[in-house]
Order: sequence, then structure tokens, then C-alpha cells
Amino acid sequence: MTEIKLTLAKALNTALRDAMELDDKVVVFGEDVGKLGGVFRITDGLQKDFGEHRIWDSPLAESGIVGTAIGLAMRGYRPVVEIQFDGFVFPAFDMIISQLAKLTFRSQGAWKMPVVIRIPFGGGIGAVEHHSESPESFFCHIAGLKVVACSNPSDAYHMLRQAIACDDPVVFFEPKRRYYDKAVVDVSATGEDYFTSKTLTQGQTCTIASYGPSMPVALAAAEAAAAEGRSLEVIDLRSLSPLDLGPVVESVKRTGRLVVVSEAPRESSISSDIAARVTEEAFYSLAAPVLRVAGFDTPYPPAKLEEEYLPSLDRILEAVDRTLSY
Amino acid sequence: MTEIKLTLAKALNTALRDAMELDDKVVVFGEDVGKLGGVFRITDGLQKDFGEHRIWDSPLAESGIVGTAIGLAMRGYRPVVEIQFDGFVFPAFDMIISQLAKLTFRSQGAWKMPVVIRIPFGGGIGAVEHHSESPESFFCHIAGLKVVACSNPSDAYHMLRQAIACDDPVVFFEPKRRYYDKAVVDVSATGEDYFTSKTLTQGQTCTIASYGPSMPVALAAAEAAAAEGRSLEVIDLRSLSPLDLGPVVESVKRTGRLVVVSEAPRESSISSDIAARVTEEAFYSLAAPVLRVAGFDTPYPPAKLEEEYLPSLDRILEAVDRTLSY
Amino acid sequence: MNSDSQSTEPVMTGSEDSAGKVADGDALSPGHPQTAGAAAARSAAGTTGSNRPAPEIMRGLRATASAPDQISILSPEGELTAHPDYPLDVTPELVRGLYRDMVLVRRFDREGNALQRQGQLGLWVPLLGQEAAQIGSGRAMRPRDMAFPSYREHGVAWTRGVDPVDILGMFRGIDHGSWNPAEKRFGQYTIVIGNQAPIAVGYAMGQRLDGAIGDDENAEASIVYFGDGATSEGDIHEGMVFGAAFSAPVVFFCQNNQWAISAPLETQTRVPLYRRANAYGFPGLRVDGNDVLAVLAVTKWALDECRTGNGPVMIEAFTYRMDAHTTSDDPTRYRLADETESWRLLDPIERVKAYLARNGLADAAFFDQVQVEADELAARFRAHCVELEPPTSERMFSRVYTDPSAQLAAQQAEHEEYQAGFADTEAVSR
Amino acid sequence: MNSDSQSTEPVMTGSEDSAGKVADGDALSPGHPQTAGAAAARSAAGTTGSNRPAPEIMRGLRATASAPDQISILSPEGELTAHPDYPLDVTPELVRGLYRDMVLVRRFDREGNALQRQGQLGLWVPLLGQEAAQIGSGRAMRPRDMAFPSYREHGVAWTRGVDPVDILGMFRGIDHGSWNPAEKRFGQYTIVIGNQAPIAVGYAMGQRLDGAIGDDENAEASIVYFGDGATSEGDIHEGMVFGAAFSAPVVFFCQNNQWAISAPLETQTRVPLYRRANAYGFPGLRVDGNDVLAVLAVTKWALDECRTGNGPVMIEAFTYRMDAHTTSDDPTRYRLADETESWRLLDPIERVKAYLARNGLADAAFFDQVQVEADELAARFRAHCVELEPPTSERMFSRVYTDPSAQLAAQQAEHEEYQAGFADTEAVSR
Ligand SMILES: Cc1ncc(C[n+]2csc(CCOP(=O)(O)OP(=O)(O)O)c2C)c(N)n1
Ligand SMILES: Cc1ncc(C[n+]2csc(CCOP(=O)(O)OP(=O)(O)O)c2C)c(N)n1
Ligand SMILES: [Mg+2]
Ligand SMILES: [Mg+2]
Repeated sequence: MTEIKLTLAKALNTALRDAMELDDKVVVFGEDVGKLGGVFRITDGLQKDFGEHRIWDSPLAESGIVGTAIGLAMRGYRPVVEIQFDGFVFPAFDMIISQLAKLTFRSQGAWKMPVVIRIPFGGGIGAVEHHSESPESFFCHIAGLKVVACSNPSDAYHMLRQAIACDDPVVFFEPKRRYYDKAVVDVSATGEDYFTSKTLTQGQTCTIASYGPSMPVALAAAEAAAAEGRSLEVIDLRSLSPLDLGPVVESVKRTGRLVVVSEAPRESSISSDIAARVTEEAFYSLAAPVLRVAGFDTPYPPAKLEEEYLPSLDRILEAVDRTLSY
Repeated sequence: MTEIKLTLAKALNTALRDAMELDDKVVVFGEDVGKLGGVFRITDGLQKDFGEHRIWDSPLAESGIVGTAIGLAMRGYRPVVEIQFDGFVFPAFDMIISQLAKLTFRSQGAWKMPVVIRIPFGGGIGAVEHHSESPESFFCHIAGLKVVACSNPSDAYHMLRQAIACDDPVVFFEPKRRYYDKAVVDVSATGEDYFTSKTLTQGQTCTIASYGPSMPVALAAAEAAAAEGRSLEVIDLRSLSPLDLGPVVESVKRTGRLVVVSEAPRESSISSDIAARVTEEAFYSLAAPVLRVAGFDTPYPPAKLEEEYLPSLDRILEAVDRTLSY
Repeated sequence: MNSDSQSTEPVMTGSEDSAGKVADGDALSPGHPQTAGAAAARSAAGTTGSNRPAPEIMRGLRATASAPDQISILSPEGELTAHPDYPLDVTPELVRGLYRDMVLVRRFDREGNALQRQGQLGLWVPLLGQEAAQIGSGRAMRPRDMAFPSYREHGVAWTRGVDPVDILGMFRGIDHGSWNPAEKRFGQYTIVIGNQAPIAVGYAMGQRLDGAIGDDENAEASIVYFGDGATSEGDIHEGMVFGAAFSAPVVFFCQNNQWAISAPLETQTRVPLYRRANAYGFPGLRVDGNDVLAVLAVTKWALDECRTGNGPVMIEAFTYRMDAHTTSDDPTRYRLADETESWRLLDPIERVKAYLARNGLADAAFFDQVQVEADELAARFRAHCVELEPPTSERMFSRVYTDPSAQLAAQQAEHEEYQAGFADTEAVSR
Repeated sequence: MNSDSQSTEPVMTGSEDSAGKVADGDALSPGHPQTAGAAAARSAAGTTGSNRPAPEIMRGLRATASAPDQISILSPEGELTAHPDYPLDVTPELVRGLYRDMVLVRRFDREGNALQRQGQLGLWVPLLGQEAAQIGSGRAMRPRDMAFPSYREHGVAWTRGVDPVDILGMFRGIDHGSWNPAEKRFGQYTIVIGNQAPIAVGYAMGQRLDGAIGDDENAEASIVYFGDGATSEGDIHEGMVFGAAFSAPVVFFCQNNQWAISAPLETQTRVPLYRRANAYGFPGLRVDGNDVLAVLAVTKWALDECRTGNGPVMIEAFTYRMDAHTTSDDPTRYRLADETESWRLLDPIERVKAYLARNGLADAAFFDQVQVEADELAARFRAHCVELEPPTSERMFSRVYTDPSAQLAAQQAEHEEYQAGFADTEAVSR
């Protein structure tokens, strides 16, 4: 056991470092990841230690970034690319959907695509437009991609290691407003599969399924609910696609109620999908419809309104109340 | 009443022509829409009659096409652009999500965006890769866009007219394998709102909600079911976002069962969303979970497999059977 | 093209290259393995004999503002040399006006930084050092011309009559820009790099379709602003392709401030950016971006070219980002103070002041008066900022569509109900 | 750069322009309002005095293959003139081999059309007319070089040892190409225009990172194919930006076949496409794309440049799409038979045949033998096509991920169960 206390940002940095040390085919690039260490410093110090042939600054063009990652993957590399903010992944959307996600299927395995696309995502940092988005649902609708979101330093470390080790493309969402959350991380290999749903608190009243930056909010809601004598079962989904639905269904079969929490707009979202699937699989157990506490179906609002837009402890508890009123 | 028998393709062509005649701010462009009249001939003859200042061939670049449409809209034009095939809209995805969908919100109405993006979509024509996709769910997840899909010549005509008249951006999906379906169209103005759900057949056993190219399949399923003594209530959603859920909920409250039919992959899709919302709004009426008959969560398969991939009459009936077995 | 190196013709088909410069892959992709034997291999392949010109390399380009082919009128020392191709009626009023513009703009820009430091703004994007590029090009526009900015163009906004206080909203997180872009003929800030180029071209195509070009006084043109880093994005390319294809009356105005956050120009390109225009068959020229008179003259010429149907034109304004990328950035991590210091000598305002003073075109009273105005503007800017009220939740749902959708209205109603209920609960305590 | 118009140097910084050509907006944007008074306005603005070079215009370019700056070795009449800059050891074996390649490729290409007409294929994308561009460039590669095609490169596939029958699957709707792209060093067909450019650059960056460049015999390079229409896409631009930034060993090979479906070259560009390279600071050259020897010589040179670390290089092969865009297309709607006829005189195969025959390097027996081989290939191609079995449903779920996901496995199982159940129902009749 090698336990150290790390921020989520530093856990990611450590994961990159460890992966680069282990395998010299791991290369890192994107905008400002070199000398600057990325705008969030996730790649801090790596260029100094590994050199410009392992980690380099790309020209400012996201389709070029993902496209060259694909070519490097064909050549045997394992590129980890950074998209600077959630709102800037869209210039690469075509390259991701038309090529990255489909090449293994198209070539029936002749090409493997061990590419990781790291994306700091979500709101809550008071930023200007395009810097607070939650685009994960788009990627969940694309077959051939793995889509994951970490929520705490330990998962951040292990999930990034697992993503880099994975032979399929992984869109790796990092909860940017949790970068400075600190926790103990055991960086020794565990052999565990981290792309699974993980139950964080046991409960009988209602199940809460969430991921990424909303996890601490969900946990706080569980605590507040406990004070009121209600026990919430909180599940961190971690992998959004493919989604490990088993633990959620199993939980709902016990609690009879589910609230899905996500910052993304709700229409055609991963929250809707979870609601639809859980209803299919646990129809007779549900005492109430699956409710979604999510962003509104609006563009992300100006920052001064984001507290209202983002799922809050109170909105979660209100949804729990609503499920109980059925 | 001006009733004429038209193919769906010709109905669209007529709608464009009528709109261009009515308002000289309506301009049409895209790849090969001029002399060639588009690869599906939807713009056939328009350049000859309206001239190259009303309808022109763009350079081969989709972000450029949508971007220039935005600029022209700012200048008071009402651009109708063609994306040649569903799979080629993604190079314009960033322009659509970051600009087209957000400019009215960003400017709080100072800019209107009367832009129509026409996209022939869906499978069933035996085409090579990227020519059979159903990307509508991506657009439904984007606030600020209207997303509609027509399924028959009459709706094609009127919905395109309504889209062109609309001051908000409309992503207009055309069921390419239904282009040659023929029906009587009343091209006289009706004042009706076509961006609404429309009930096509009444029934008691189960509700079927669908749109675009699957509508004829759903109707055929209803006929087959009728022969077996089951009556299906078939609803053509027409507008996918915003979605006119009222008629669906109302129907489900009577039938107690709903099957959503769509060619798109099911994960994080508009079908999932409908399932989630209907379950919320008609929870006590549902005798079975909402089932989705959709594409699989795979890339669109090689054409020889598409019959298996696409929702078929039998898959719909099988889903109805399943809802009845609850 | 004539090979006189003094010529500053817009480059249509590229310019000659001196034989001495040799391509050096190492300079471009440091750390990537190099072939020691490259030259030898070429020679073995029998191709060395031919005098193929090598590409010009960017190395060292940043350290100097006196790049070849650069158009200038007012030297860093404040000496004026008229340019034969870009005539400008340099009246004292003109120069004093430009001076005032630049001082005022710099002043509120500095105030923006201060407000961010004091927690009044979430972010500020400083323009320090780019005043001449922005004021010169902004003042070249006619009232009916249309400008599409990126996100750093507070100086251009100023020339369009946008009140600086209206820029504050987006940086304070209350809106996405408070000016009316259609009325001011100044688009909203565009944060997703490059998006504004095809949009500007579309607008300019509309100007052309409207017949609003020609020698008529109502003739119009458009100008679109972007940075050196932006040139790598596909959208800038597509904008130029469409601009050329439709002879759109649009000026592509690149403020090459040498950096894209931490990436120096060499990350994006091997050759000067104004050469990009060649590839599309329209004129590209480089102007000293710290020389407000040269920028004004060249941009006027370019807008006139466009306005009379000869668009597009590309201008590269060679300038420097004196401050951090934004208030969130720490440039000490990636660039040397030396470089910044050497550019300080090329300050866009100082040279105008020197010109005015030396030639007796402005006295101390004038300079003092401008300073007073600047301080007043800054005070108003600050006062307005701290008074800005946060928006109500209605703003979140407003104008997502021009006509409200029932679906969204329901979401809004539900949210408002929830908020009301929550207010009740608050009262009795949860 | 020397101004000798005979020079066919790769253009690094643009080439000179004759003063006579004048930009004519009308030619570029027909139908869009023009300003009659444009010249007058410019003159009023006082800028006409300067001798600014006007951009070269594409008008009429299509009608001729003898564009300026075009590198050629074998004339349409079959006369050979060695090129000083692009030496090639023109042995009889070489020329006979290239002839055979082109005849065989054309033969199975014609068979592809026929199979589509007979309903055996859903689509065929003919290469007719582009045999020299494809065989010349394909044969320039070394075995370890890597090629990234668009969707029309059946000739290049042939040179990579891809069995033509393996191209049939995707057009018959049973797979997305049946060759192993990693083994053949020939990527799968890329249908979304432009995507292949950044991918090829990434691969080439990998070649460089691996140290697989230099004068070593294991040194490698990459080549990426795209059309004239494709040059408008952002991805081609980003590919070139990245290629230049990392000195990637990649040849950008543009087959300018004059049309992008119904859009003539003028829709995309005002100036010749090979000039694009200037903008990025690497060599761009135009070769007679119907001259297999010139294409071979130029591509060999370009690949060697890249292989030895001096990449990228851009080549524009000036050729013509003699057939429809695809079997779904009807070119009579947009182009004149005249044009096609005039290009028929420039046929890439006929000139090689003339050269071989006239110089006694091949006899009738040789030509007959090649014809026999071609017919045999076509027969095998056809036989293979009609025998191809449709895939089973397992193919639909296979390799969506390298390791199957539980979620998808469940979907697959459900589907298989459904099918099985359906088979049962079939038996008893629904
Ligand atoms: C599509 C996109 N990618 C990344 C970013 C993040 N970003 C903001 S500014 C910037 C650098 C821009 O540099 P440049 O174009 O030179 O303009 P400057 O900031 O120097 O004025 C980057 C990478 C963005 N805003 N949009
Ligand atoms: C992104 C994208 N947009 C549109 C298309 C449809 N399309 C297929 S081929 C083609 C024309 C391509 O022209 P060019 O690049 O000159 O290549 P050529 O077909 O002439 O070989 C178009 C528009 C596509 N395949 N991909
Ligand atoms: Mg910059
Ligand atoms: Mg072509």
C-alpha cells in the first residue's frame, strides 16, 4: 500500500506520470500542456521530466489534436490528449464520432484505438461561456467510445490509469470544480475494475445515482437526509458508457425509488437513459418514477446564475420528497 | 384547397420554391444544390429559376456552410442549407452548438437565427458508411435548436414551410428512404402548427410513438396488429425538440403502454428521453415500462445487415407483445 | 512581383526568399528525433544540386518588430514616414484622437485587471500592448461597416461606440455581453476560437447580396478579428475559403500578439501568417501592429478594397500581448521578462505621444486632459461594475428561443415553483 | 526564387505573377451583385497607382492540362523529356510495369461499374482517368511507407498489394473494406472528407518519433490522398498545420480531378491548389497527373524529402475524373461532353502505350498479354463479388470495442434471442 494525500488534480498528474514511466508509448499532448503544464496544471512538470518527445504543445486545433492522436495510436502509441475546456471539444466532434469511435469496428480490430481524451467538465467555477459545460451525453450516444467521469482523487488516479491501459478510446471527464478536493490515494496497483458503479452509502429510502462533480453534493444530501431520518443509497456511476447498471437496478429493487443527478441538460441525456433503462429492468419495484435532477434545457447560464442551474443539495432532497409523495 | 399528388422529395422542392417566391430573403445553399439540384434532387430546378444569388453551391466545408448561414441570418436573410448526408453534419457540429443554437440566447434576442439545416437521414437505402445515420438525438440535447422530422409528403411540405418561417434555427430531418413515397398534398396555407405530435390511428392496446422513416413501419405494424385483434394508437411526433408530449401522455393514460420507435442508437437518445418523461407524467397509468425499439448501440452496420438493425414491423410487434406480458 | 525588399506590396503570390536561410526541423519540433544524415540523404538522392529555396523560418521572429515586409508609418521613436501605397491624411486632430482613444482604452483595461483582482470580476482579458492594432483598425471602419471580434477587442468595441461598461457583464457573470451587436455593428465576443470567421464571411456575403458594395457612400464591408493561435483552427481556413469563393467584402484581421496562451507563434506556423492569404488568392499584408497610423492606413485601404468588390484582404498586425493571456494566466511560467521588456520599447502609445510632443501638436494641458478623462472613465467603469445586480432566474430561460417553447416554459414554471416552495421552507427552517 | 518560367521548382514562397491577369469577382461569384464602379472607386481612393499584383484566376483552367508550373515527363503524345529536378531511371521494365498496372486497374474499375449496374454492388466509385496519378504515386512508395486513402484510390490499393476483390465488400455492403490496413500499410477508405489528413500526420509523427526517418533503408514516410474539393475542409488545413509544426514525414497528395461531384474547381479556389503549401512553409508542386512517369518521379522525390526529415511536401496531381462521381451520379447535369472529350486526348494509358510502341519497348504480344491478364483479373473480381456472402448478425456487434462490453453483449443476446424466437414463429406462421 502506497497511500498519499493528494488533490484530485495532483492525482491525475501522478497517474499520467506513473503511466508515462511504465510505458514509453504513452504520449501526452494538447494546448498548453507543455511548459505551462495545462491551464489546470494537470500536466505540471511532465515535460521537464519526460521531454518534448513525450509531451508537447499542439497547434490550436482540436480536430488536429484528436486526428493526430488517432494516427499515433495506429503507430502503436497510447496518446492522452487534453481538451482545454468542455466547450472546446466540439471542433473535434467529427473526428471523434466518424473516426476515433468507429475505426476498431470498421477495421474489425485491425486498428486498436488506445486514445484517452481528457476533458475538464462541468460548472461551478464562475467562468465565462463555454467553460462550464457537461457534454458527456453526446459521447454516451456514440457507440465505440468509453465515457467515464471521476469524482474523487482516488478514482481520478485509478480511472486514468485504467483509461490509459485500455485499448479502446476513452473520453475521460474530470470534474474541474473538484480539482482541489484532497483525499488519501493508494497508488499501488489494485487490479480492480474502476469503470463500474460504486455504492458509496447504503440506504433504504431512495437511491441516488450520480457521477463527477455532483457526487459530493449527493453525499451531502444523503447526510442531510439522514438527519431527517431518511437513508439515501448513493451510487457513483463512474463509467457512463458502457454503464454498469447492475448495482443501480439492484439498489432500486430495494429502495423502490431513484433520483439521477447530473449537471447536463436533461433532454436526450444520459440521465434520461438511466431512467428509461432502470424503469425497464425494475418496473415492478418502482414506487415512483425515476426523477432527474439535472441542468435545465437551456444554454449554460451566466455564472451568477449557475448555483441555481446546478443540481444542489436542496434540489436533490426536493426530488427525494417528490419520489416519496407517490 | 390546392391538392396535388407529390413525392416527398417533390413536396420539399415545392416548399422551397414557394418559400423562395414568397420571400426573397430566403436563400438556399450547400454542396451540389445548384446545377445538380442536390444529390437527391430536392433543389432541382431552383437555381435555373431563381438564379445564383438565391441558390448557390458552397465550397465543400460544412462548418463554413453553417457559419455563413449564421452571418447571412444576421444580415436579414433566411438561409436554408443542405447537409448532403446525415453523417456529414458533424464537421458543422461545433458551429451549430456553439453559435447557431446559442446566439439568440447570448444576445437576448438581438440576433434572430432563422436558419434551416436540411438533413436527409436514416438508413434503408443500401448505402456505404456515414450515409445512413440518425443523429437527431445529438441535436435534441442542444438547447436553442428546434429539431423536427417529417414522415410523409404533406408534412414534408408544410413542416418545411413552417421551418423556413420560423425565427429560430431548425434542424430539419428528411427520411431519405421515403423520398419517393407519394401522396396528396394540399399546398394551400392552413395556419396549422405542424411542429406537434399527430395521432394517426386510434387504438386501445398500446401506443406507438415514432417519427420520420419509421412511421410507415409503425403504421404497417398497427395494421398487422389489427388483424390479430389488437389496436395500436400510432403517433407521429414530428417535432422532436421541443417535443409535444401532451398527446403521447394522453394516449398512454388510455392505453397504459408505450413503445417508442426510432432508428437511432438507444443510449442517451430521444427515445430514452420520451420514455423517461412519459414515465414521470403517466406513472400510475403505465401497465408496463416504456419500451424502445431502436437501433443498437453499435455503429451503423454494413448495408446488408441494415434490415436487422432497423426497427421492423416484427420488432415493433414483439415489443408490443412484451408490454402486454407485464 | 518585384524583388525590392523595401516594397511592402500586399503579397499575392508570396515573396522571394534569401538563399541563406535553411530549414531546420529541430527548431520546429524540439525533442522529436532528427535525422543527422538528412542533408546527406538528400544529396544521395541526387536532389541537392537543384537550388530549391528553403522555407523561411520563424525562429527569433518574436524578438523583433522590424520583420521584413512590414508596413509602418510611425516609428517606435515617433518619426513619421508616409507610405506611398497607404496614404493617410495625418492631421493633428486625427493623431490626438487616436492618442486619446488608446489612453482611454488602456486605462479601462487596467481597471478591468484591478477589478478582477479585487473579486469584482470573474475574469478579465487584457489588451495591453494591442491598443494600436485595435484602435487603428477600429477607426478605419465606416459607421455601416460590421466588425466581428474575438474576446480581447475592447479597443475595437470602443471605436464602435460600445460603452466599456457594457463589456463588464460577461466578465462578472451576469450576461454574455450587454451591447446590442446589430445596432453597434459590433458582434458579441466569440470565445470558441475561429467560429467568428465563417460567420463574418456570411455577413459580408449578405452585404454583397444586398448590393451594399461599390463606390456609393452607403457601401459596406466587414472585418473579423482573430489571433495568431486561431489561424490553426479549421474555421479560419473555411472562412478564408468561403471569403475568396464569394469575393466577400471582408477583412481578415489577425492580431499576431506572438502568443496563444503559452504557445509561441512557432507552435502554429513556420512562415509569417500574412502569407496565408496567398493560398486563397487574395492580398495578405503585415503591418506594424504597434503603429496606430500604419494600422489605420492599411485597414482603411483593405476595407475600401472590400467595399468596392475586391475582397477579401488579410492583414496581420504584428504586435505583442504585454500582459498575461487573462487574469487567470501566469506568463512567467513560459516566457522571459526580457522579451516583454524589449517590446516595451515599442509601446504603441508612447510613440504617438512622442510624435505629438516633438512636433508641438499637443501640449501638457492636452495630455493632462486626456489623463483626467481616462481616470473619469475608469471611475465610471468601476462604479458601474460594483453596482451590477445579478440577474434573476428568469434570465436563465429567456430567449432560448425567440418564441418560448411550452416544454421550456414548463421547466421554468417548475423551477419557479420549487424556488418559491424553498423560500417557504427557508422561513420555517428545514 | 528565380523567375524563369521554365522552372518547375517546388514553390516555397509563391511564384511570380504576370501583370496582365486581373481579378474578376464576377467569374468567382456568378450571380452575386457586382460593383460596376469598383475600379473607379479604387482609383478614387488613390490606390490604383500602385502596381499591386492581382491574384491569378482559375478561369479556363480546366480545359487544359498544360497549366503553368506543371511538371511533366511524358507528353500526351508519348514523348519523353527527362526532368532535371526529378530524375528517374526510366527502364523499359519500369514503363511496362506501370503500363500493366494502369491497364489492370482500369479493367477492374470498369468491372466495378458493371457490377453496380447489374445490382451486384450498391455503389462503385470509379477512378477512370486517374490511373497515372494513383499508380505513379503508389509505386513511388517503399514497402514500409504508409498510405492513407480517401475512397477512390483503388489504384493506390493495387500498388500496396491489396487484392482488388478486398475492395468489393464495402461497396456490396458486407463490410467496410476487407484488407488489413496495418499489414498492407494502406489505410481503410475514408468517406468523411478530410478526416484522413490529421490522422496521416499523426501516423507520420509516429514514424518520426520512432526514429524511422533518415537515410537508413528502414526509413519511412507517409502519404495522404484527397481531392480538390476536400481542400476546403478544415481538416485538410489542420493536417497541414500539424504536418508543418512537427516536420512530419508526410506527403499531401491532392488528386485535382477538376470536380467535386458537380462543383468545378472554381467553387473551391481562385488560385492553383499546390500554392496552399506556401501558406504553411513547405514545398508545393503541381505535376501532370496523367503522366505516370512525372507522378512517380515527383512523388519519389517528395517521399524522400519526407523520409530524410524535410517533410511535409504537397503535390497537386492535375488530372480529370473521366467518369461520373460515383455510379449514383449523373454528370450530364453539370458538365459538358466537350470538356471530357478534350481530356480524353490526354489519356494516361494511351501515352505510355505510344511511348512503348514507338520506341520498340513492347510488342503486340506484350500488349495482348496484359489484356489477357486484365480480363482474368476482371473475371476473378466478378466471380468473387457475386459469391460474397452477407454477414451474420454477429458482425453487427463485433469489435465495437476490443473487449466486449456487458451492456452490448446483453443487447446482442437479446437480439439473438428475438431472432431465434422469430424463427420459431416463422415456422408456425405469425
Ligand atoms: C476552440 C477553442 N479551443 C481552445 C480555446 C482555449 N483558448 C482560449 S484563448 C486561447 C489562445 C488563443 O490564442 P490567439 O488566437 O493567439 O489569441 P490571443 O488570446 O493571443 O489574443 C485558447 C487556446 C478556445 N477558447 N476555443
Ligand atoms: C464531410 C463530407 N461532406 C460531404 C461529403 C459528400 N461528398 C462525397 S464525395 C464529395 C466530393 C469530393 O470531391 P473531391 O474532394 O474533389 O474528391 P473526388 O470525389 O473528386 O475524388 C462530397 C461532397 C462527404 N463525403 N464528406
Ligand atoms: Mg495570440
Ligand atoms: Mg475532385
